[in-house]
Amino acid sequence: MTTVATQIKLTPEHNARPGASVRSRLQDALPKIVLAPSFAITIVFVYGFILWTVYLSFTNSKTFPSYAITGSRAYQRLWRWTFESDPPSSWYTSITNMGIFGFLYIFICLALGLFLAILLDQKIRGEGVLRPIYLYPMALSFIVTGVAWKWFLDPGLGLEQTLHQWGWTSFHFDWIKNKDFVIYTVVIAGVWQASGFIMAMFLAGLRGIDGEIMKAAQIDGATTFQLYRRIVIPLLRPVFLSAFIVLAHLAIKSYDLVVALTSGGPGGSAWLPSNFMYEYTFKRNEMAVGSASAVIMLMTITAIIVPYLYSELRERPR
Amino acid sequence: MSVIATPARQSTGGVSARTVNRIVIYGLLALFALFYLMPLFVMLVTSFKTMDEIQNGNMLALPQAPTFEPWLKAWGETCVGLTCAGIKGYFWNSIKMVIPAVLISTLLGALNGYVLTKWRFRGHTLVFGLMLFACFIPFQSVLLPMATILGSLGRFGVTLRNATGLSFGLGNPTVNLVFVHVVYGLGFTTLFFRNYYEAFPTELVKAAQVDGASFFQIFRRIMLPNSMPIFVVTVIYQFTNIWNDFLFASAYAGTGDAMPMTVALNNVVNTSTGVVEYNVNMAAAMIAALPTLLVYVVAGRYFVRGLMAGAVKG
Amino acid sequence: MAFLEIDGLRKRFGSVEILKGIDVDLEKGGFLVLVGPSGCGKSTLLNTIAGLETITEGEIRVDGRTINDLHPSKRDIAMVFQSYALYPNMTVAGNIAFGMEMRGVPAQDRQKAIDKVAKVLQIGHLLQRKPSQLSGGQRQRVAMGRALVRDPKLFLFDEPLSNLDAKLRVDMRIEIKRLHATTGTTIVYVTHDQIEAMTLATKIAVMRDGEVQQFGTPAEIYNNPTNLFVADFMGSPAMNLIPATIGGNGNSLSVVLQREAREPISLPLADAPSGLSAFYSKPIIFGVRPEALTDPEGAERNASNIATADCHIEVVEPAGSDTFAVTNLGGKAVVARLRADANIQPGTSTPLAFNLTKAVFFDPATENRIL
Amino acid sequence: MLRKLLIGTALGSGLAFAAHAQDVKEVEMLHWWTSGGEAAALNVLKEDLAKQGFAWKDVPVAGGGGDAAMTALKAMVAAGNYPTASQMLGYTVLDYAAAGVMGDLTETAVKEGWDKSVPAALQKFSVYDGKWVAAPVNVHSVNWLWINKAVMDKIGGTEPKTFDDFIALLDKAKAAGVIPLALGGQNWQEATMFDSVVLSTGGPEFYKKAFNDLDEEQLKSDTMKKSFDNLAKLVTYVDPNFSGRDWNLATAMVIKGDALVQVMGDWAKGEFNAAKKTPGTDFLCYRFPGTDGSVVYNSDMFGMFDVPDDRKAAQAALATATLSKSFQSAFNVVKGSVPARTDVPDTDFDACGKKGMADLKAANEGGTLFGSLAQGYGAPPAVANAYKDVVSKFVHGQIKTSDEAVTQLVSAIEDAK
Repeated sequence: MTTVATQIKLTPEHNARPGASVRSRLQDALPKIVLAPSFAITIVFVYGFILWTVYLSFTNSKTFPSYAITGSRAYQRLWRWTFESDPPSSWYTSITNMGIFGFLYIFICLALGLFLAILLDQKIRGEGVLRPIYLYPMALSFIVTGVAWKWFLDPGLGLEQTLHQWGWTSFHFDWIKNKDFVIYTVVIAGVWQASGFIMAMFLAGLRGIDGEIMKAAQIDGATTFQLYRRIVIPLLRPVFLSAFIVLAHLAIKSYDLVVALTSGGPGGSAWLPSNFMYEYTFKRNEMAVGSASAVIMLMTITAIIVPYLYSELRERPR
Repeated sequence: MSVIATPARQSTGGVSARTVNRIVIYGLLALFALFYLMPLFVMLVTSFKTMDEIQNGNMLALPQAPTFEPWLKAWGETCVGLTCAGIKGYFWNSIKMVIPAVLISTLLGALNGYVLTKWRFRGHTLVFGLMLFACFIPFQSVLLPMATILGSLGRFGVTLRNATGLSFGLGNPTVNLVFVHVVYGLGFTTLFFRNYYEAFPTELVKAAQVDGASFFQIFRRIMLPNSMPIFVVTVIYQFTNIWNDFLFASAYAGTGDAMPMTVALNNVVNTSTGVVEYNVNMAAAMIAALPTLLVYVVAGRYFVRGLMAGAVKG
Repeated sequence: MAFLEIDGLRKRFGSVEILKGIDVDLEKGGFLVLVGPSGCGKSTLLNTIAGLETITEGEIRVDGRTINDLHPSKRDIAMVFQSYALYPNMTVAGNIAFGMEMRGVPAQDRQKAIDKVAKVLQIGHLLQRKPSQLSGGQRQRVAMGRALVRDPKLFLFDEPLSNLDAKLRVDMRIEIKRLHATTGTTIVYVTHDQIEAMTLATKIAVMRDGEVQQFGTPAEIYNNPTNLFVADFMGSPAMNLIPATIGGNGNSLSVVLQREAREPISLPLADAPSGLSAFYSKPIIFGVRPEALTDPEGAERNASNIATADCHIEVVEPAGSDTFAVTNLGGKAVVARLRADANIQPGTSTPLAFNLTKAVFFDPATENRIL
Repeated sequence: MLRKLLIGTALGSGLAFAAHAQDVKEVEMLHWWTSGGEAAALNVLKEDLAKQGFAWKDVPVAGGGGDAAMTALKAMVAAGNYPTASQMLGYTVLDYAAAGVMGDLTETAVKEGWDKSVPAALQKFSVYDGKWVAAPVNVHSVNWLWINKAVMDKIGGTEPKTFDDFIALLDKAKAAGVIPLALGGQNWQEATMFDSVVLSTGGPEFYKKAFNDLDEEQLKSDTMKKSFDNLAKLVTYVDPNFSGRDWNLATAMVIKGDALVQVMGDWAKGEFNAAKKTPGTDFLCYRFPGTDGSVVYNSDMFGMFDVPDDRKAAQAALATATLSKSFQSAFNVVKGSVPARTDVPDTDFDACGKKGMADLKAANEGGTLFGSLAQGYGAPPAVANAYKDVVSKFVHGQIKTSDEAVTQLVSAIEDAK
C-alpha cells in the first residue's frame, strides 16, 4: 500500500496554489457553462422567435415582415372566423379539425399501441419480425407514404375499386372525397404512422414491470383482463404521459400529412391549424394573420402541456 | 414482464382455451401487420410495374411483367431539376448533413441530461421545462427569422474569410442545416437523456468524483459508456427526423450541391405540370427511405430495450 | 488535536436545515460510526466530509487542514458506497485503478497497486470480470479494494453492508474490523444498524433530525444514553423503557411500576441520581436493558443494587444462547434476558432481578436523562 | 428587416467585389420545373447559356405548384442570399419589387426591344416603377377545352360555341355512358375552370371588372350569380371521385377516353404530347365556349434579383437568352404554352400552339387579354386564394347557393384586400 501512497502524494494537485481558487470556482461553474450554450440557443432560437412571431401578429406584415405595430386586426379576424361555421371559414375548419384529429389521433394511437404491445408481450414467436413491421412507418417521410395512402383510399383507384374488381360491388368507402369525413382519413394515415412507435413505448413499459407483481395478482385470482385493467395499465402511467407528449407534438406538427394525403381536402375541409398558418404566412402573403394563428396555436399548446410539465417536474423534488 | 395466459381449465373439449387464445392473438397480430405493410406493398408493387400497367391495372395487383427499370431510372437517370443523374448523388449530401447533426444534437442532449440530473443547480427544472417546451414550436414559424440569422452568419463568414482566409463553415448550407437541426433537436435529445440519467445511480458519479475524475472525465468514462440503450433511441429518433425533414432542407439548402435527399425526392415526386412517373417515384421513395429503414431494422432490437431503459419514464 | 474535526457544521437546502450544527472529532486511527434512523442526516454528513455536498456553515478539518472547499479528489479520502458504485463498463481491475488513472499514475505502478490490493482482499481471480458478473460479497470486496488502493488519510463507508445477507454481513463486518486493525486507518462509517455501530466503532455519533444526540465510545453510548432516543435506538433487543413513578419515603426513593390487575412493583433505589428527587411522585421513564433484568441466579454478582420482584411471564423466547422472557410492566411489554437453561414457563410468575446500577431514568417531558 | 438585410448584402457584396474583381460566370436559378418535359424545356436555356460560358447553378424546389419554391425563396431573401433569378408568378414579382430586392433589367430590355414585343398585360407584372424586373418566359392560357376525339366522334359531338352548346355536348356524353367532364377537385383547378365560366357567362368586360379590377358591383351582380349557377351545372357532369384528384390524372381520363373533356390550361397539352397523341387526330383543343377571342392567361416569369455587381453580367445574359426568339420557340413547343413575345415565328408549333399564338396576338391587340384570377394574375395572392376558397367551398357544398357564394366572395375578397 505504501507504494501507492507515495505516488498519490506526488501529484501536484495537493499543493495549494494561488490560482487554485479561481480554478476551483471555474470547476464549480463548469456544469452551468456546459449547459449554457444549449440553453442560450433555446432562448434565442425558440423563445426569441416566439416573441418575434407575437410581435409580427400585431403588425400588418404581408409578404414580408413589417415592424410598425398596427394593432390587433389579425386577432380580430381570427376571432370573427372562429364563429363562422356556415359556410365554415378556413380557420373554423382548422380548429374544429384539430379537435377531432387531435383527440382521435392521440386516443387511437394510445389504444392501438397499448393493444398491440399487450399482444406482442404474450411470448410471441416472430416478435422480432412483427416489431419492425409495426415500427417502420415512423421511418418513412410522409412525402412518400402520403402518395401510397392517397391511392389506397381513393375509391377509383384503391381499396374500393379493388374490392369491386374482386366482386364485392356494394362496398363503399369514399371518405377521402367527402368533406365531412376527409379528416378521418387523415386520422387513419396518422395512426398508421405513429402507432407502431407508441407500441414500442408501451412494450418497453410492459417489459419493465416487475413480474412478481403479475404473479401476485394472478394468485389473487385476477383474470387476464382484470390483471391488465387493474394492475398493468395503472403501472404504465408514466408511459402514457410520455406517449402523450410525443403524440401531442406530432399532432400539432401534422402538416405534410394533410398536404400529401388530401391536398387540403374538398373545399379545404381537411385543414389543420399548421396548414392554415403555412397558407397564410407563405402562400397568401398575410404574415400577420399567419403569425397570429401561430401564437394561438402556441397558447393552446401551453395550456395543455405546461400543467403537465409542471406536475411532472414537481413530483420529484430532491 | 410476460403474462402467462390464465391456465386453461381442464375442459373435456378437445381444443383447450389456451390454443384458441393463441390463435386469436396471432390472428390479430397478423391482421395488423397487414395494415402496416399495405402502403409498403403498394409502393413496392408499383415500383416494379410499367407505366402502362399502373394506368390500366389494379393498384394492389402484382406486376404482370416485373421490371427493374424504374429502380435503375430512379437511381441513376431520373431528373432532379435540370440534372438527370438520378438520386444517387444526393445520398452523400444527406449523409454528410445528417450524421453530424445527429451526433452533435445527441451529444449535447447527453451533456444537458448529465448536468440536469447529476449537477443540479437552482432552477434546473425551469431550464429543463423551457427546453422541453421548445419541442412544440411549429417549424413554419421559425423559418424566416432563422433564415435571417443564418444569412447574417453567412455574411459574417464571408467577412471572416476575407480577413482570415477561413469562414469556419459559416454560410455553408450543409453547416446551416446541421445547426438548425441541432437547435431544434436539443429539446428531445435532452428529454431522452435526462429521463435516462434520472434513473442512473448517482453513487457512480460520486465514486468517480472521489476517484478524482473531472466533470468531463465522469461524462466520458462513466456516463457515456453506460448510455448505450438511450443512445440508440436518440440516434434513431434524430436520424429519422432529420433525414426526413423537408421544410428546413428546401428553405436553407435547396442549391444543387448541398441539396439533401428529401428535397431531391420531392423534386422527383412532386411535379407541377408534367407527366408523373409513379413507378419511378415509388422506387425513388424506397431508395430514399433505405437508410432510415435500415436503421430501424438493424437497431430496432435495441430500440425497445433503450426505451425500456428509461426513455419512457415520465 | 484530533485528526478529523467537524465544527458547527450546518447544511441547508433552501429553508430546510438538514444538518443543524454538528460537532464531532476523531483521533487518528479511530473508527467513527454515524448511526441513526433513515433521514437523520448521517449520509449527508458523510457526503459533506467527502466533499460531495457543500456545507452552509462550519468547518471540516483533516489532520489540521481545512478541507471545506476542496474537491473530493483532493481531500485524500476514499469512499465505499452502499450500492458499491462499481463502474459497470469497467473490469474489476479497471474499477480499482480508475482513481490512479485519473491521477496519471503510470500503468506499471497501477498494476502493482492492483495486485497488492487484490492479494489483501483475495480477489485476484476476479480482476478481469465485469461487476455484473460478481456476487454481492465480491462486489463489496472490490468496492473496498477500490478504496484501499488509494491509501487515503480517511476512509468513508456509506452503509456498505446493508445490501448483503445476514451471514455475509457478519463476515464482512469482521473483515472491515480486521482491516482497520491491521492498517490503522481512520474511518468514518455510516450505518443504521446499531450492532455494526457497537462492534466496529471506537466512537459513535447517534444522530436524529440533523443533530448529534450523543457522541461517545460505544460503552458510553450503551450504558449512559443521554436521552430516550439514544437509549431506545442502541442495543438489541432494545432497552426496556417503562413508564413509572418515583415513590419512596424521606431519603430513600423507589421506582413504582404499575402492573395490570396486580400490585405495583416498588423497587428501592440505593444510590439514585441526585436529579431524581425532583421527580418525587411524578412520572418518569424507567430504562433497564434486558440483560439487567434477569433471573436472580444469573444476576451480576458484583452489582451493588439489585432488587427482585415477582413478575408474570407472558411469553418465553428461547434464543439458544439466552432465553428471553416477556412480562408486562407499566403497560408495556418488557423483555428480560435469562440464562439459556432458565426453567421458566409462560403464564407463571417468577422472580426477576432488576440490576438498578445499570438502570437509567428519563424525564418524559424533555426525554432527557435524569442525572 | 429587409433594409437591414440589403445593407448587409451590399456590405457583403462590396467586400466580395473587392476580393474578386472578375465577374462570376454563373447564374443561380430557383424554379419548380422538375418533371421530365419541363426540365427538358429549361435545359434549352441552360445550354444556351453554357455556349456563352455561363454555368448554371440549379435550385429546383418542386411542390404545390410553386408553393414550396416560394417558401424557399422567401427564406433565401430573408437570409440575403438572392438567387440570380427565380421562377415567379404575377403579383409575387411585384411584391418582391416593392420590397426592393429585385434587380434592374431595363438596359437589356431597351436593347432587346421588349417594350414592343412583350404584351402589355405581361409588362404589368414584369415592369415595376418603370424598371424591368422580370423576364417573362411563356404565356399560358387557361380558357381551353381538351377533348378526346374518339369519344367526340362516337357521341357525334361538334365544337360547342356557347355555354348551352357545351351543356348539350356534356349531356350527349352522359347519355353515351362516358364521364362527361374530367375535373380534379383541388381548389386551383376548380377556380381555374371558374375563370373560364365567368368569362363565358359575363363576357370580357365583365371578367375584367370583376376579376382584374375587383369591382364589388360586378362581384355581387346577378351575372356573377349566374356564373356560379353555371359552375354548379358543370359540376353535375363530374364523376363522383373527382375530389382531390391531381390535374394530370384528370387529363389522363380524357387521354384514355374515360372522359370526354377537361377544362384546363394549355399545360395539359404536355400530357397529351407525352402520351404520343396528336392534336386534331387524337385530341381537340377548343376555346372554352363563349370565350373565343379572349385569352385568360398566366405566365411564368424569371424574376431577376438585385445581385452583386459581379453577377450582373450573367443575369443580363440569362434575361437576354430567356426572351430570345429561339429559346421562346423551343421552350414553349415543349411546354405547351405560347411565347411571351408576339413576334416569334410559329413554325415549330402544333395546331393548338399555332391557335394559341394567334389568339394571344389578337387578344393583346384587341384588349381582351386578361389575367387569370385563379393563377395569381388577376389579384394579389391573398385575394386569389380567398377566391379559390369560395369557389372550392361552393363546388364541394360547404356553400350551398349561388346567392351565398356571391356574398361570401365579396366579403372574402374585401377581407383579403
